[in-house]
Amino acid sequence: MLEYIKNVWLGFWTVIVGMKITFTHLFEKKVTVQYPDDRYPIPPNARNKLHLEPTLCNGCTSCARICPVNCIKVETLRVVPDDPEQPMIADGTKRKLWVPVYDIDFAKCCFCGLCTTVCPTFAIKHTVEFEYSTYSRDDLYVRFSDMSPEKVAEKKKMLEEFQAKEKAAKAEAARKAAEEKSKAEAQAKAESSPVTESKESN
Amino acid sequence: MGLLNKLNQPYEAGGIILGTFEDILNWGRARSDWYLHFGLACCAIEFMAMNASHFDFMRFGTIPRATPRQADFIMITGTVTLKMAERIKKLWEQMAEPKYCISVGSCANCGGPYWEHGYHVLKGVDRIIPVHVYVPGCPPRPEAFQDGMIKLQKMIKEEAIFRKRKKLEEETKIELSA
Amino acid sequence: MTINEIYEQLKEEYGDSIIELIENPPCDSSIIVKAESIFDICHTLRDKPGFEFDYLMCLSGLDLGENLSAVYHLYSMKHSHKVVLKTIVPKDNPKIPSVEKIWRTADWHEREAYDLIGIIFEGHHNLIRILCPYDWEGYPLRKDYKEPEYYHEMKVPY
Amino acid sequence: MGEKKRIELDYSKIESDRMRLNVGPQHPSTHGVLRLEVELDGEIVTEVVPHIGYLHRCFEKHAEKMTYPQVIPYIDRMDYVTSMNNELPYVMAIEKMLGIEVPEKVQYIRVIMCELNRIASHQIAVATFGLDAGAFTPFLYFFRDREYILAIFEKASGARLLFNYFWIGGLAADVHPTFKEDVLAIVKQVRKTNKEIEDLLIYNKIFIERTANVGILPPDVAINYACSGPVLRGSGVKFDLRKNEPYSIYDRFDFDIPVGMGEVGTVGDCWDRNIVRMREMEQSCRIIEQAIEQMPNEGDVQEKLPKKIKPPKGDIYMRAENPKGDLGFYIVSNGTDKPERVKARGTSFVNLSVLPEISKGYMFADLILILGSIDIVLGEVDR
Amino acid sequence: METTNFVYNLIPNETIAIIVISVIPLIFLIVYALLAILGELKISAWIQERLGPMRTGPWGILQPIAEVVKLIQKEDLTPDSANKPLFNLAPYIIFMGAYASFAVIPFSRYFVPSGINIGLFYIFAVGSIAVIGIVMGGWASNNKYSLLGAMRSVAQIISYEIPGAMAILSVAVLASSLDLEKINIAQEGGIWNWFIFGGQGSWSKIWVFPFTLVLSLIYLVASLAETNRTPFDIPEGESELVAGYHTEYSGMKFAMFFFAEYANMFVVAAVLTITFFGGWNSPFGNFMQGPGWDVFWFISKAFFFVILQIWLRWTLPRLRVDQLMYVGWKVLLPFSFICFLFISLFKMIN
Repeated sequence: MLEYIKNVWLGFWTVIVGMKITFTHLFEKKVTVQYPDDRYPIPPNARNKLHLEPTLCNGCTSCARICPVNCIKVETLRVVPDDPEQPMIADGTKRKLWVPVYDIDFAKCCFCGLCTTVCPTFAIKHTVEFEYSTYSRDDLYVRFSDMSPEKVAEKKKMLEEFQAKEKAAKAEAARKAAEEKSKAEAQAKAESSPVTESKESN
Repeated sequence: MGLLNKLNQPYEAGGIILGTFEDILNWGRARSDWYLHFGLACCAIEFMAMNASHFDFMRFGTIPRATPRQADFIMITGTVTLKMAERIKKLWEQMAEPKYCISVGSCANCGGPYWEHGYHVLKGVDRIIPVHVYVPGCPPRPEAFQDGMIKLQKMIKEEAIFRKRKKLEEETKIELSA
Repeated sequence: MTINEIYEQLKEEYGDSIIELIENPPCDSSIIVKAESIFDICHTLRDKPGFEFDYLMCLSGLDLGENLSAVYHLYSMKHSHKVVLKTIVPKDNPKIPSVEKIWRTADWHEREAYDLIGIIFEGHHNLIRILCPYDWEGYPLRKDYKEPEYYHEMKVPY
Repeated sequence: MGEKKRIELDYSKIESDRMRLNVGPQHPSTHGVLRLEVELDGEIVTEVVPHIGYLHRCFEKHAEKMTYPQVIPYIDRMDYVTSMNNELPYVMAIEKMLGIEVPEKVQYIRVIMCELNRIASHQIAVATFGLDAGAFTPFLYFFRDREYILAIFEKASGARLLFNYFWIGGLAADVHPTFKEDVLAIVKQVRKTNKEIEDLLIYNKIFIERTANVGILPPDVAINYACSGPVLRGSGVKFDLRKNEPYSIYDRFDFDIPVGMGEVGTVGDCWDRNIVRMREMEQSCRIIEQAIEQMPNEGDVQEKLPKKIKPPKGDIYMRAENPKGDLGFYIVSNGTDKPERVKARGTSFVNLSVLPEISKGYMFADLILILGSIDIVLGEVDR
Repeated sequence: METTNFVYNLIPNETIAIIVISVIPLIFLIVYALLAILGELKISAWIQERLGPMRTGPWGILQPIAEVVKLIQKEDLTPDSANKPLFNLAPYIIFMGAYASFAVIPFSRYFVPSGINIGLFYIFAVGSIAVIGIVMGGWASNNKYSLLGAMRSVAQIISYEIPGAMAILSVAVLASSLDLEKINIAQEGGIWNWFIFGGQGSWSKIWVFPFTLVLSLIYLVASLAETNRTPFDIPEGESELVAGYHTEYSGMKFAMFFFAEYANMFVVAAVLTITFFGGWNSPFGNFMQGPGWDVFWFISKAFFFVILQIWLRWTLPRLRVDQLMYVGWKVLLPFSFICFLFISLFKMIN
């Protein structure tokens, strides 16, 4: 019986205690941040939308390789040595590669931050931007490259020409080398035997 | 059938009154969105945080409902697996019109980090149900959820309810473009 | 008790069933045992005074290419010592006696190993798939696994 | 209010209509996407069959395809409530295989982060447990505090939930300059809120009636099922990896292991499991305070590592005390930069397997509470 | 019977007058329900250090209106497997039960919709109609959760009606009447004449105070159970039963349930006000007493109790089904009997 009365009293009393606590909270300062009008402070190193500075990117593709989800697509073109433009990267080094395609699919990205740590030129960075929800998934596929298609075509053509030229030069060189070799071999044959041994050692 | 379906008959002329009426109806639907929270994975934790005091999702007039019948939009937060997909479809069919869907997070958008080797992950919830707003992030910040919500409200507000009015608009568009 | 002592004692009791002790610091040392006698060995390990491995930390299935393997990580709450047991079975006949009756926790671990690797635990009371749907085909964690094109009319690859 | 005893019925003698109820996979209180097939006799649960796998995201398959550092983001996504704690055993395992000693400062930051995350995780656990009991307000008080903890994580690592902060051989970035003050402020706030919640929820008579003497888990059953963490300690077993098998630098701190004592009911009931979490938050606060005091200000946060991390051939099992119990990683290395196999021993996976055992004979409403008291995260159950 | 309704004096035609009289509570009910929904949203938010609806009108005050506009447009689903006539009828029956109670609630001494002399009895009788609606809805939905919710709800409402009725009965003993107007009139003349302090009479009534206080608490608890609110919201306990008996309802039919819940809250608050807290009487004797003030005092007192219900809801966890029965039968009932006994004794001695 005593237990019963005690239980009833406890039931009643703890309810009163709880109500007292909630009542005090009724008048406390509210912590809500009214989002579109006010904003919660976001630290500068926050990992939200990625941003690529195309003028800084040297096309090393280490970001695409480290990405665990393979959401970065990078294509590069070699800069032809006799290109009249001879571009520079914004930090002053000479550009060795054009970056005609640099796409990030934000629908896939897992915002782990690995790509930003491997970038040698700090071209890719996480920004504090997070308001980019869309009505269509295609809008989440962002193209960062600053090269126009015409320019890409031009550079491609230039590279092809250069490569063809190079190939021709190489073929020429190879032919010459082969010729020389065969000449040397012929000479060696004429001088006879120890050549085979050296080949084996190689 | 609700009142909406009755109003769906073609009207002889869509005047100002009808337009205002439509605006009021749209306002109601945009401002009072009850949601069915479909918490699946990591994003659901951020969703809970977004419901909590600091961000307070209820400011937008959203009330959580446990049953799909009473919900206006479904918020898919997390990885949809193949085992789960059929249930989502079922829930979507159980919801009463008009209904909307917000897909939150990389996983719900397209499989996210699991798109490549995830043999058991559905690559995007839009393969089974229509999605109206995509919220990117893995997981998105709580504010990003609310940004998605604002976008959905904007979409609802601009919706044309009456078929006639829609037609009229299309005609005017054609005229304008011509 | 160190793993060497456990190995010696087990060797004394079971002889041929205990194949070898692999020591490979800094990695874990492990005892390789024959699959058929794993139940008896585990039973001894749990109940014999001095061993008293009452806590099965982990049971993992492995695909070794040619063979499949199950790895048992045991721990004793009383003596705070550990031991790692390994069994190897051929891929075309992957049968290992279940230890579910010794440690109840093995129930789900074994179901998982069956589900993902395809090891069949004999004597398990309910060896069905646990993570994948019940009508799933194939064992996903095998190295030669190919993911299906369609599942219930839903496209699987991206 | 009366003593609630486990209802013993001889089912062989009673013939009544059993109802099969399907709870989940989308049910407001299954803590995710768990499906329970429940057989009810009136309101009394006669059988529970958990069906899991609704969040099977193929973690182990992904781990085989990734290099060692790339696995860490996926480990975050396993138990997404306690990402920091998840990363710790994995990086420790790789470091042990490579034979790396991480700098002193890193050790301290790791401990502080883990303990903060433990608090955050327990807050969610207690909050959702209260929510299952129908109390919504404590839930939001906890989430308000959790927000302050997440703010620290965000300042340090850049992310709020999935951090990718512990790297092999160190940390992703150094902590911000005001780290120590922020953490101490949080410790204060956590203690204040815990006091309040104890009055509002934990010692509320209705809550005690709901949770005491419900879902009793005897210690021997707990060990046989390999339960760990608060589930094991709630049954009165004094076992904590941080004390029994100290890893990292936990042997330098002075703290207690709270265990369930059956203060309001029987040892091992839901209330005990819950109060263990509440008291562990206090112990975490103590560890954090000591760690902040001892932490060196200067120092590197990243050890020099080869460009490609290639642990030697072999396998290793490393476990650490997660908020939910001991989380283990069994890593098999084949000498290349990609692991041969990473098997995670999900804490929740193991703890959940005990549910059918302890929920028979209780009411349907109790089943929800028992599930809540085990505190599972489906991301870890299904991986 | 002498008519006390000002509408009859205003409108000579009796038919029109009756219609007006019946419509006034309906309008009041709708306005009140909108306010109560807003109150629920806002108070819950403030308790939890949030702000609640903020973006619909200034400070979100238009939120309930938006909700009504939305609910009207919502598709009205009837599940295929449901029993259609019962399924469609249930919400109206529940709403009817709540609305019918308003017939006897005396808002002011000049406005009692229907002055019958067994008002208290009528409220209890009509209030039970809701049970039928709940069972109908729960059963007809053909959903296990709905059925479980409905079953629980019936058990709960029936068991809590007894202590509630006992509490009210003691007031009937004190007032020697079941007529709500007479009960109100018996409490005239300041706060010390309210029934919680024993009604009009000499200072010896102070002996009654502990018992009336306990009885008023018992009625409050019982009313919480009758309106299915926390800690007794087991029929719709979200964590167990999804949404209880109205799981399958959508659109306007669900709105009916919603309205009925809030209307019921007002009815029980009104009964509590009338029986224990002086009804339309001002707490300061003749100060601020009069026909206009009557409405003010009555509604503000009733609102206080509605807010108390909301406040309780956001503080407490919910009970389990067997504990609920325990509280009803083994705590409230004996206590109400003891108090009733003492009050009857007191009345006899006096």
